Amino acid sequence: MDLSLTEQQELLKTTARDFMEREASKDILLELEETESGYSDELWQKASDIGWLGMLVPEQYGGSGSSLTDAAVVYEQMGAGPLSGPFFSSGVLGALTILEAGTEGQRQRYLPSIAVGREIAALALTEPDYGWGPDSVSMRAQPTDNGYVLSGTKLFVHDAASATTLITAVRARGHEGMTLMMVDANTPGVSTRLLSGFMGWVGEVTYDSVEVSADAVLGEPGSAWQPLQRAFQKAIPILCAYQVGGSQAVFDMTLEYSRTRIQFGNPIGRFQRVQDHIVNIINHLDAARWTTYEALWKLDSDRLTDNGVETSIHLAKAVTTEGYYQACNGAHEVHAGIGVMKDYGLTLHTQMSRTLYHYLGDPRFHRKRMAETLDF
Amino acid sequence: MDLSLTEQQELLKTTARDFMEREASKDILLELEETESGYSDELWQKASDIGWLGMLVPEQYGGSGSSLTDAAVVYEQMGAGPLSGPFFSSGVLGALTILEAGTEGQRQRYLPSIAVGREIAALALTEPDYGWGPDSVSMRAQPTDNGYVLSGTKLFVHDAASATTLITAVRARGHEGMTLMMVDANTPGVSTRLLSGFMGWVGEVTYDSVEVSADAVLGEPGSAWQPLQRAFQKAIPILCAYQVGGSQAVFDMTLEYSRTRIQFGNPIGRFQRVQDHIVNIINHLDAARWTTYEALWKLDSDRLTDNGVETSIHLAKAVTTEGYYQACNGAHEVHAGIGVMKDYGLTLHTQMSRTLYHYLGDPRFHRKRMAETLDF
Amino acid sequence: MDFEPRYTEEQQTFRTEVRDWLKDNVPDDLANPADSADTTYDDYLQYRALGRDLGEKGWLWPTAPTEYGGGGLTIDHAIVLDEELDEYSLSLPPYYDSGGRLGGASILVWGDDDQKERFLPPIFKGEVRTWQLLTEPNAGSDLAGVQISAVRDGDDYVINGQKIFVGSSHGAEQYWTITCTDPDGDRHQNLSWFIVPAETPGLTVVPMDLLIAGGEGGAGTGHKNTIFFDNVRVPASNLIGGENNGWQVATTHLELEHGSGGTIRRNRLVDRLFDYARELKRDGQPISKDPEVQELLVDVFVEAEISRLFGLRNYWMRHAHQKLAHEGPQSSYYRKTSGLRMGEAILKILGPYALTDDPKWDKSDSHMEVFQRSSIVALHPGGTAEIQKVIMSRRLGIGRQVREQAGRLA
Amino acid sequence: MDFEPRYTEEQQTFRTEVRDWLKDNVPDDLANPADSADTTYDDYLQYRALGRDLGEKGWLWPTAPTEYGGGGLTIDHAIVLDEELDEYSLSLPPYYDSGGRLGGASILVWGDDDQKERFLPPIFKGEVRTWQLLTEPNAGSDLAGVQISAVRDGDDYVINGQKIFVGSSHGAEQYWTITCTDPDGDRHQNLSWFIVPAETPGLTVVPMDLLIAGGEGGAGTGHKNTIFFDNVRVPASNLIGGENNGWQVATTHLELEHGSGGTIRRNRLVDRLFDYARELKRDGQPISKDPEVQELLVDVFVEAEISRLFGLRNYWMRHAHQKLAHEGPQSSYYRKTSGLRMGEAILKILGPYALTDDPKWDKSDSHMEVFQRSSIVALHPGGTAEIQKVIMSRRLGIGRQVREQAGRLA
Repeated sequence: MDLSLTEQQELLKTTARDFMEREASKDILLELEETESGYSDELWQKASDIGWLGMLVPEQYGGSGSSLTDAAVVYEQMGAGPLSGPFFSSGVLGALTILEAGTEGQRQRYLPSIAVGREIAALALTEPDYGWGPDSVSMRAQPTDNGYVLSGTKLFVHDAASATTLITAVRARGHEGMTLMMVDANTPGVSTRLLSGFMGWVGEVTYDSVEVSADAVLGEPGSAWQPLQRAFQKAIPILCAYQVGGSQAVFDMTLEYSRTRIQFGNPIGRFQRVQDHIVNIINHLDAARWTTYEALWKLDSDRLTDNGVETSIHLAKAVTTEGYYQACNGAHEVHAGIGVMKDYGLTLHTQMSRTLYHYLGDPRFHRKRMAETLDF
Repeated sequence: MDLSLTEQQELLKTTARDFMEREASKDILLELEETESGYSDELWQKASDIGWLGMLVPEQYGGSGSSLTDAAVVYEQMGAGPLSGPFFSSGVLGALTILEAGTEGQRQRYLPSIAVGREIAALALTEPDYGWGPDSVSMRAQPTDNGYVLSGTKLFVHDAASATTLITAVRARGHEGMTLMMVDANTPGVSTRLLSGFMGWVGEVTYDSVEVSADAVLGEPGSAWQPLQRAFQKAIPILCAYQVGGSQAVFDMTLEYSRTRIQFGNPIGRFQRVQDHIVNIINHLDAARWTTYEALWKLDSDRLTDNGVETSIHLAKAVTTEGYYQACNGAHEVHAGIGVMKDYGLTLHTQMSRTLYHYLGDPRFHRKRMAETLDF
Repeated sequence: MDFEPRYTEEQQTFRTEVRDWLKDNVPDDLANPADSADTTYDDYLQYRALGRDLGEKGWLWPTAPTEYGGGGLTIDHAIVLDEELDEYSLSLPPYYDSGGRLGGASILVWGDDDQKERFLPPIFKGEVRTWQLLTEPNAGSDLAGVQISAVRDGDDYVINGQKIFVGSSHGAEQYWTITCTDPDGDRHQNLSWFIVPAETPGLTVVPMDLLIAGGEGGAGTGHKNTIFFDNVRVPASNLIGGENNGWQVATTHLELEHGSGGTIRRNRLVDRLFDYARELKRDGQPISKDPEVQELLVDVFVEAEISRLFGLRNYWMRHAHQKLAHEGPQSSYYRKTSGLRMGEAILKILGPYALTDDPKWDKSDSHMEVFQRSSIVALHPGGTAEIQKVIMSRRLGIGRQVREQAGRLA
Repeated sequence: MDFEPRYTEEQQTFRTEVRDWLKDNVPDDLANPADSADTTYDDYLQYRALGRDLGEKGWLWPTAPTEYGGGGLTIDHAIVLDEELDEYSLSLPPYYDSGGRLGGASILVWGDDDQKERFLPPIFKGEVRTWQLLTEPNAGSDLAGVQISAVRDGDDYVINGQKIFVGSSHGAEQYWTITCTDPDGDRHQNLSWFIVPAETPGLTVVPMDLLIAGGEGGAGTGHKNTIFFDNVRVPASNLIGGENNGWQVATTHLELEHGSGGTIRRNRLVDRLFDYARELKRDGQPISKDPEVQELLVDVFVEAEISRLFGLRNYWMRHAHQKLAHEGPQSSYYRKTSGLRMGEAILKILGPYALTDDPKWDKSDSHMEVFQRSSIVALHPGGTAEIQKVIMSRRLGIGRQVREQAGRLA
């Protein structure tokens, strides 16, 4: 038993933290919040240069083939920002989906570009009848002589606006299962639109008789659901780590505020009610951290056949998502007025915790899956 | 709008409070806790003498025909004890069931005796497959030449051991609906047994080929469900008032303890964490009080046809039951060690809050009913 | 007990009069956006005009004394007005005027005769809009720690410092503010309240960039502002309640702010949510048919009912002159914290639809998205949720033999 | 990271040895009732004998130093012992001996050489059972406020006063107790710890009538007692850690009591609950098939997993000599409060079956009914849930620049 990070992971962590401090300070993130994509070309390039987009891409496709835990250590630091931009969408979910579902040729076609940030993939799965289960996809692909025609709407697609390739989930006629299509974002008939509201960089994609060739199908038509689930299994704990990092940052800023804010002649952290909020935050944070890293450990130690790994992943997702949400709420209770001032920085996390709340399944979704894996 | 009690109700309240102080002090209740019935003959007689068992019995059957709110005012004081014994079972639920479901002859036969405490009725409805819905009753009554034969088990029957008459819910052959049978507790084949555990005066009743005559049927065979629901509607808010009284007593003792218990050189109530528990208790208490009295007001002002009355009753039951339970938990947190010493008196409430938790439907049951009445 | 208002024939006649008047006088095109910061200046002017018209009839502050421009009406008439205005989603006043609501009531208790005559009629007739200025960067929960200084100079006081979280959009005509008149004085013995005309030289109003300004519904609050005082000179006759007596005045102000006013309204957002849940489909059927969603909807309903009953009780207690103790802050605390839980429930119920006000997809006229933000922001104004518990604890006498008394109301 | 113990070949050999020994030495008929107060005296004697046998092999306190009668084994060996004993639902020691667990560890840090030689071997070999005596009627959460007095008289101390919530059933051979040796001294500077032999004249043990005695599982605690001290004379050589230095000693004692020890065990009650839910029928089908019950079962599972991971982390941190801060009291706090929530969930899941231990109807060997009571009682021993938050706050440095350090462990 050893719950510490390896030396290599400690190094990754320090490097990531330094990068964040230097390139993605609060002021930069507040500026990026106003952009359509959530990143600047400069930032994207620098992050690509240090290999953040290729961590989960195997070496033969130009990445570094790191373990999931390695990647999680980095994403935890990114979440502390919280760093916006399609890092997770492309470098984790996109890469893993292509890796799991694509043919060798498709891997070679897409992964090297994704690993260096030249192409950006985003998964367009959810629709107005929103959900993450096997029945959530109903958009149809109509076969033509040399390909397919896609029509329909994808809703609440993360990083839709910055993607160069939209991995689009459809029902291809003649195939019962789900099909994934690699759709170039510039294809005529594809249009993306950012959704306004208390969420960041989530969009609508409409497909108006979009023609794609037959080789746009990722893997085989009708058979994408299983590989996509494998990609989800690996991607989810990394998203969890991102939320752990966010919760840690929220904890840190709240702890610091409890020491420096004086009311009634005392640092407010001397008041038990304030303490209780912070105690709740760290309980959420630590629960999120250890459920996440246990799931990562199970995945990295190849316990994929173990039924427990699925439960662990659902557990981690439910706990971290709830935890980040509640950590932000608790932080707002402690900060009161100053916490809702945008330039303070807390609301970056508050919005991010909401943005990610339903992504890849909300806590209720994963709790229901747990009821299945626990075999009640 | 007037949310105060009438003068008459204030008088009822004072009288009830005085009676409780005089006849059902904590020491007496601690003794009664060890008995099979929860009451002494002397106490029962005195309570009968001041009319507590006949409040809901109309004057023509020897009662006082009080309003439900009047009765609730008294039951609130009883709950403050908490006074044990089959008062509610017989004087409220039993009396109302006979009133709603019985023939004129049956009313005349039973209500006068119940009103003066000479007979004690208890409702034997729930079975090992526990529930309070229309499908919960499966025990069968087999018709004979001049009556029925009953066989089966009723479980978690409140005040079964003290009842002289068990109002037994059965399925009579040939009738799809539910039938209620007035079964004398001394009938051969009837046996009652107290269940041990963290509950008070809840028992098992077994019917071993029990023969009853045809006129044991309360009202008409197969048609008891609707009148029983009407009885429930009226009885539930009174049970709620009893729980409000219990919550009030728990609040009072906890508040007092917060003033007199000194730790770290201060009354413990000066610590915010202790305050928060007490604030939670009074929030539960006040929520319970006002949902209960609004339901009573709707019932007493003949809003029975109003759909809102049902919602109100379910709301009150869910809120008061949860409230009493949480009030006790909060009180235990404040009292720590002394609270679990039996002679202190808090555990009388803790056990009662558990005993009543599922009675006439637990909070989940009533929340589900609300989803129906609110027409989602 | 009687949980409903009962109306006399005279009151029903009054209702008809009100209804007819509102029909004629409430502009048809008056927008009422979910986020009050979206109210345009034109609409604001219409709201102000409506307020003045109501004020002229004595309906703006119906129970305030007629001698100071109020309506002098009974509480039952006020309920009728409230109910009828609610049909238009309006309240009294129909625009943010917290200094009017709380300042007016405080001046009624603490002002001298001259001050009542000078300041109350413009407030009660809707001629001036008054903002309250309480919070400072270093004085939030700890209001008694305000540092903005007011120094006597001849017949004037000179005020310097800063107030934050003030007011709304489109300005006001005067400010109602608490200051420190004796920096070395004992706590609670060194504060004073002033009415400050907005056109006084030395005042600078700067909008704040917040997650959202509003909270807790009611009259639209627009955005919030920082107000800087740079040698702002105010006549001493504008000091209300006497020098260094400001904490006494504050108890009246805060008593009302902390929820003791009560309300007979229910939360309209609940109905909007129920409608949304009946409309939005998942797996092809309305989400309201999903038993788990129903559980969440019932949770929301239960808490909204408790909130309603606390508000109703306080409304009755105040108007029946019952002695208030913990009830005001209890209602405020419950509304704030159940609002936060309701926000979470809505997020679970509606999924990401709760987070967007995209006109194509959102079916709630932005109300859900706004509530996701406002339920956070609403935790703090008028005393944080924690402060409400502090006051409740004192009023209940938790840990102390003597219960603190509620603030004095007129 | 590695979340599982890894065993060397040597350790696996040790496991075989332990397994064989336990098979031969754990009596077949040893009862392990849900409520430990139901343990008979005969069974108690068997538990004591097993303890002595384990002690002889150095397995009772496996990581304690051999020079004082401990096993001198590595943590990995201790894990093996723990896992194998768990198969018999046993722990180390197999009977309640809180003064041994905490007192022994404290004496190891604070005792002088002579005291270590006198007191530790009997503890570590299982020859004596030691109860801890901390709480008094006026000193619960505020342990530093104990009033029982110990007055120096020649070579002895004379102790007078009362301790409550002590020990278990069937007595003990010695007591480990904190006293006040300077009533006028400064707080935290006036306390002293003693080992008091149980046969000393002047001691009276009276059982307490409680909702239930136990809590938090672990070795059976039996009933609790009040112990009266009437001029109890103890040699000064039994004073551990020096006169008036008792608060320092207490920090070691309390550090362990507050959960810093960690555990690699999971909560068996969860499995019992799941089994019960799969067995109990409602409307003709197992209640575990009801989606709402499933939600509640998942709630229980999630919290049990978090508890398990906190215990595992602390176990690792302690044995890997990581610097502990908030982790001990966090684990304790979480276990206590999630226990209370778990009790509520069970009540909802099982209905009234959760409340009865009636042998005909209860299918959990009383475990559910016992837990309904013990989850309340478990909130308080070893520091209430509130006290855990007090310590967490200090260790995290909430509201203070300097973080309080954890107590010193050997």
